[in-house]
Amino acid sequence: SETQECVHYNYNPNPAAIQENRGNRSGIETCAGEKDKRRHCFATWRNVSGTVDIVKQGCWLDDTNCYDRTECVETKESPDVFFCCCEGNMCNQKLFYTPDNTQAVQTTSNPVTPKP
Amino acid sequence: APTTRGKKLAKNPKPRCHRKQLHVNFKEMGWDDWIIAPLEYEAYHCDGVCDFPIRSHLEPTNHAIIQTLMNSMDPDSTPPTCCVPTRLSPISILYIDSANNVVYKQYEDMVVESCGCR
Amino acid sequence: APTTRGKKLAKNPKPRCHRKQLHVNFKEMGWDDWIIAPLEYEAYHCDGVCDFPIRSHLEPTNHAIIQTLMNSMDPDSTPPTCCVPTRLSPISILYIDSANNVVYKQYEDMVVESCGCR
Amino acid sequence: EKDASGSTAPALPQRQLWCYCYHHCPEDSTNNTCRTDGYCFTMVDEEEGGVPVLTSGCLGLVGSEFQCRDTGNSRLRRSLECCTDQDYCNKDLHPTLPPLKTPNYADGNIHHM
Repeated sequence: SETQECVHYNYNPNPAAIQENRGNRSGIETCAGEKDKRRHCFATWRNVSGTVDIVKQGCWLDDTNCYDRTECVETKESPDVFFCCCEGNMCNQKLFYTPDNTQAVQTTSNPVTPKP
Repeated sequence: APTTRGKKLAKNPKPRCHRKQLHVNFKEMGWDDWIIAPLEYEAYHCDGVCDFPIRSHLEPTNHAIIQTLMNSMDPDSTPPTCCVPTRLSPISILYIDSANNVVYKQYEDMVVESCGCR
Repeated sequence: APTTRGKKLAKNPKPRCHRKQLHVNFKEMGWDDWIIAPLEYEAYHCDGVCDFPIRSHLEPTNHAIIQTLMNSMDPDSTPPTCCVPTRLSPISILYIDSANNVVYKQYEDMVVESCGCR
Repeated sequence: EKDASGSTAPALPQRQLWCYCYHHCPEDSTNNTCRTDGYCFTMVDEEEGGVPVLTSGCLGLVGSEFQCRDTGNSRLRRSLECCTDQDYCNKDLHPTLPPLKTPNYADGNIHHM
């Protein structure tokens, strides 16, 4: 499915940025890219003692690792920084964490917290 | 009658300038300590001979045409032109910078889209 | 202690990517029947190896840098990048066209101004 | 490079930096110097014969993340260091060759003839 738009989020704790009203920004990003290229959405987050802090969400350029993924799923086992990418408008709204060796898929509108 | 130079008749074993696969694995390069994604991608590369006449899809410059002609006149004094990328495209990379920030960047000219003789 | 690599110490006989002379003689090419002037000019060409690290004056693309790194990891699987013209300039040519008119034209990309690894 | 991160990307060196250059300097270089929008470097590498050789010069900003990090898996031993804090900063760089990689004997069974 064609990707034109993605959730956009950029966590920016920098005090100066907050002052200049460039703190955390969220919205919808329209994906640009060359015509014969596929486009994707991505999300990246950290797990800080059990709670999930989204760091960035947005558009991602043509990448075979993201082909035909309708859901945004991180499959690596406990990475320092979680990452997922997918295809389809706003597919980076819901995030999933399903380490390779487990089958369970937990979905939530907020980023998933790894199963205890 | 002149033979049409089909693939099997070609005296020149090396194929003409074209795009070939080049799989880049950042993990094998030891860069998975700073690159979050992607850990691998298809970059392609260009390989093959540039002989006379240089076909239009290889987009030769005037200089490349002149050099190819001179190479065909005297290969010892003038080298052939070289098969190189003529069009490239960017990829997205997410990485951790020296201040431990997560940074998204579009890196230009990372994937070969087409090759030519220059 | 490591030796500082002077020319005579260099084991690598082939010099690195640089611009070399290439004198073009239209008369020898048999073109003096249509080209009035110039009958010869200095076109230069690029020659030499592109090895790691690719210096800034060779203006490598990101792809060229990645390919060079992969070549240094496994020269058999990945070829080195190639030394090719990165900047070219035009020359003026006066010639007689098929209708026997004298024509002045600026031919683009006829002289190599600088070389790089691509 | 389009940096659409919006996060505080590290200060990129914008000015032109002078570097000390030894071996394969630009053709228009004067008294072993070169200039770049990126980084100075010094590298020690081991040629085919095993003799360590020192070279230095200028690296452009494009691709400096890749070249300055280098890869630890090159076939020939080498060590490259970059700097950008001041002109000619690569004069103070003294990289040393990494230790020889001991070949790993994958085949654990020792065959007694």
